[in-house]
Amino acid sequence: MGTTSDKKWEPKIVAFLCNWCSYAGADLAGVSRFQYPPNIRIIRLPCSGRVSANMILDALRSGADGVLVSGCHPGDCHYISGNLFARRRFALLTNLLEFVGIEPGRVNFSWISASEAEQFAQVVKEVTETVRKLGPSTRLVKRIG
Amino acid sequence: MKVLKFDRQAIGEWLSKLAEDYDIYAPGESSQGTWQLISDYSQIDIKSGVPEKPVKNFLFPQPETLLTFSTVPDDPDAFKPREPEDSGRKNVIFGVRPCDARSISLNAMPYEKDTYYKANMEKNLIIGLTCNTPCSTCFCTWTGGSPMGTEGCDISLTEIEKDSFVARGVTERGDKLLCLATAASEASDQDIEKLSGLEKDVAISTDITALEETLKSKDMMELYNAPFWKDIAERCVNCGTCTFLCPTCYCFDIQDETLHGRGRRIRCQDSCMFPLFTLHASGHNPRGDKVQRVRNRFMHKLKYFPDRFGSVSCVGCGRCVRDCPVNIDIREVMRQMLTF
Amino acid sequence: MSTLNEKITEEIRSQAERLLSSGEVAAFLGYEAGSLPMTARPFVARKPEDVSRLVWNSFCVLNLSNYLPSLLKSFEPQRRPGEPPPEGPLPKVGVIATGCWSRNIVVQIKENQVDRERVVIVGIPSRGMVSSRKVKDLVNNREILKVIEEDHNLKVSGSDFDQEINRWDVVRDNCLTCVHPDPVIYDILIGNPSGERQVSDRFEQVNDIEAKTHEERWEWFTEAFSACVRCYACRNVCPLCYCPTCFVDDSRPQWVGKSTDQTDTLLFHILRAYHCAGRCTDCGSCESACPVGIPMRLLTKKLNKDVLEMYQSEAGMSLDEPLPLTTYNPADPQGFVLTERSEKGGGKS
Amino acid sequence: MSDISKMKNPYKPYSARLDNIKVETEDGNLKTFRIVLEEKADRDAWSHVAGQFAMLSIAGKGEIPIGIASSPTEQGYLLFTVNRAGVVTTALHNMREGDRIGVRGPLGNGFPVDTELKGKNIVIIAGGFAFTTLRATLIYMLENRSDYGKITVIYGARTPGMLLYRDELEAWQARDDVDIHVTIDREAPGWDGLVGFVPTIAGQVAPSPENAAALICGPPIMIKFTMPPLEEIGWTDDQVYLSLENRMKCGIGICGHCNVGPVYVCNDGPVFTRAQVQKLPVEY
Repeated sequence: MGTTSDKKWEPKIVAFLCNWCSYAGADLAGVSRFQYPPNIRIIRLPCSGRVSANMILDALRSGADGVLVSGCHPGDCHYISGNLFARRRFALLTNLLEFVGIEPGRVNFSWISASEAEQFAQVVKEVTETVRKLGPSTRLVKRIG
Repeated sequence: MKVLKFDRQAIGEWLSKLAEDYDIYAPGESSQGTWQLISDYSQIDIKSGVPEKPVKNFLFPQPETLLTFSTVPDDPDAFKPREPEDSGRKNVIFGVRPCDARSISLNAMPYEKDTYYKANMEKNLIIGLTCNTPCSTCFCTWTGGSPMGTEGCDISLTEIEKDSFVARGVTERGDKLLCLATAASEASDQDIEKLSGLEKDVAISTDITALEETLKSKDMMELYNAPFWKDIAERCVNCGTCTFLCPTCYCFDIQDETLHGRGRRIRCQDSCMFPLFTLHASGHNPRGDKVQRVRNRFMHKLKYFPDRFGSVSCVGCGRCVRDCPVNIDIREVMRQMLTF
Repeated sequence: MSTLNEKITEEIRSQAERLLSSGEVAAFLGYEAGSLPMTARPFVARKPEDVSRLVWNSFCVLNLSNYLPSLLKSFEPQRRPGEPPPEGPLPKVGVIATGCWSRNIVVQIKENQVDRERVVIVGIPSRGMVSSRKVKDLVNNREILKVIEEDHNLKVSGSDFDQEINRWDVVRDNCLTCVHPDPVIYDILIGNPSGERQVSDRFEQVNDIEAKTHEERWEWFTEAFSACVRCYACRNVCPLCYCPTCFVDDSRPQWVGKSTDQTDTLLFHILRAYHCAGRCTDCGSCESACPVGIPMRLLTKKLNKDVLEMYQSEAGMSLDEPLPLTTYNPADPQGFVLTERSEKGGGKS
Repeated sequence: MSDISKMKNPYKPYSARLDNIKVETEDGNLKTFRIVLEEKADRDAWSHVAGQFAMLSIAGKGEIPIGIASSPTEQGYLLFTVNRAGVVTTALHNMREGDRIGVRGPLGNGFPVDTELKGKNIVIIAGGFAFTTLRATLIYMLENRSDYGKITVIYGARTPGMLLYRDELEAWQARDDVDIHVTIDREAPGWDGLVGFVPTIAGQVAPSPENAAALICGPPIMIKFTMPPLEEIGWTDDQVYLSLENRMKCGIGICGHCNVGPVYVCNDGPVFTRAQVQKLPVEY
């Protein structure tokens, strides 16, 4: 993720996807050849309930321009309620981050099922465009030397 | 050594002159006495007593880069450490109280072989400011200092009457700085008399004498096993307020940080109050209990350090007394150790 | 005429003496006088003769429940991890609790850090604690040598000044906006409950920041937190922080760096506050303990506001209600989720 | 003020390459790393005493203090036997031959092999993976065999597969100028050597304290139980040398992490006589 001044800047987005729905949705998007921007780097987790604030902030700290967290639709969680617990945590986190001045749109959440390939492509497009408009992330990015 | 007399304006002119070659830091008017890069004398707050943060932050910059290296695997010099380049810019630290100034030379003893500390000593010139009215939490005289002390300073400034200062050159490089003070005049005999009058008058009343000698004469293990540590430690919350604000707490941590092909090895202040300080990789912790850590901090300052280096590792600035969230008062600890 | 606090002090002493001499409790957690004006020290009385050291005043700013889990543990026989707790009743501990402190004890009970059976709670309806920082500001940071506390005034004096300050002008911000001054659980109550307080806008400080643009908020955040020395006093005086290994001490992975680098410091404060979400009672210990005056309480207050608005919950108000982040409601607001944008509902501030 | 430009930066490691990596134990948690300093000038300048340690430095991960397992008489390379435990040791275990690391040292005092120990009968008692600096010591003594009297080694591990330096142990056992007792904790198939804990074997072998010194390294519990049988036959605390371990950062007596009361393990140690250790708080 080195900063390259000579090349045109492209947003880098870290996507935390749950194994059972959103990751499968991303997979289906690929198989179905839905075009979406190549700006996301996917990290697969068992459940959106596994995504902690530490991980999201670590992505920002390491220079990610945006973060997408995506899980199953409420009610469809493979572990019955993982995403319902997570939903409360995410709501509080996103509000807190905006409260300290992180731009709205840096950290995003979505519910995408295994069959929603088109929606997945759509969300990635939307997030990429939002982050592109925001420009490179500077807040909470660790700088050394 | 030079002895000059300044009024406010002359100091202002002098500092403006110095600012051409140095970055000048002083307790800031707008920041409740924390150190600020200043460009104008009017920004300086010399009334507020001991500044909130100790002068050690200039000698142990936070963080201090020890080494840098590349982490790009293709780079033939990958992971080969280099020393960081020095900008060459020097600082003048203005308004350092005698306690803080003294901490610089006390800390220099364990840092004898440390090139970074030595370089920082050369990089920072200290303009001291003596204390005409010590605070109630001050006890520098207990620990071998004095409100009028000059140890660790390059120049020592004393306000002999309102807005009128006498500056004494303490070191050669201090004298060189004073040579740039064109608006100042030679101090008269009268001024010097006033100065020595203050040296006699300004005092901190105490019944504590020979703290160092008495502590050194005590048996180390007897003090270590004293029962009072448990009472002192009971309310301690094991935060690092005392250690981070203490001018003579000099312990540090070394950390590696890497990002995007670049890496650095830094050191940062660390606190023996934290369990992590002594934790082994095996999980064993030689100072796993709060009372052990509290005892270690005081024993280090008041017994181990004087036994090794001759002085107690405390300058009596009173910051820990003032800012400890649970009011652990090192003066009481000293009394307990002295009478044990 | 004795002041209210003197009367409360008397009452605390007699209750503590009764509890200790009857053997009902093995220790009594309270406050004793400090060595400087405007300080009070957490103190554990273990013998009936210790109780004369107990005091109560407006400078008892640290939340005593912070000491409860470790104090209780100190009376348990040592055992290895996984070993069952010993049979039979264990010694009890008496503790003073105001409104917020008692709510923290409730949180601790719910999080299995404190056994309700082992604490004797001496409740005291809080009149608000004083911020020594505010007092110092009011006297232009001159050195304060003596403070005499009356019921509604503080008589503050230094070497060259005497000043009388209205107590309410220097009460801490969290106490000014507190609506639950009375203990929610107690075994003994000292004084009379004052009932729910009416506060015009308890989240005023939070609202002021929310009203800013994100650029302004970032500027405020970085500026206000820049003096942090990473001493972790805010964490260590917090009764919610009892993890054996804090996230800042994790090495694999290392979530935050250890120096006072801006990013690492800010991450520490964001995550520390976030870990208190739904559990914080706004007791103000963190802010009172901070040696450099960082307003970290505003972060937890923001979370408290959101928890109240979105989940209608306030930490530690009852032993029956689950903590808000340990439960969910299928109809929780989710307007912040991209794929649910069309829906109505909260989630955005 | 001394001229800094003439001072040596004590925090800058020598660059080195991993020359050879050998898995020592059956659980794979102990490996011996043979390293070679990259610069000839550094190789020439290097000189250590058995019992000293060095900070192994992996840029990006950090530094760890590790006892030097090679004897000063083994020229051209250094050996370090490392147990995988934390961040840096794990990173080291994941490295390959040819990779670059750093070495800072030698640090600490080492065993007094050229002073107090000279001319004495030597008893080396080691348990588990604490044999490393004692290997260095033993090899040094065997190279200078005439400087010492009778040499007895008692070395124990949990199982045969957990013994370090097995090839060398066999070679030493074949020599007649050193008395080697290798033991494992419990009977194991294929093992026909001694069985029993190190303290028990030490009691049975019972070397005479007459003009002798014992060098003991091992887990604290082993040291604790080894002392009584030795004391029974007249050993005193000032004849017994121990090597302490603590968390370290700087390795040169400044940073404060490794102190045991007034002493710094890194600079005043790591080797202390038991008599010295007895006068210190138990903070190790």
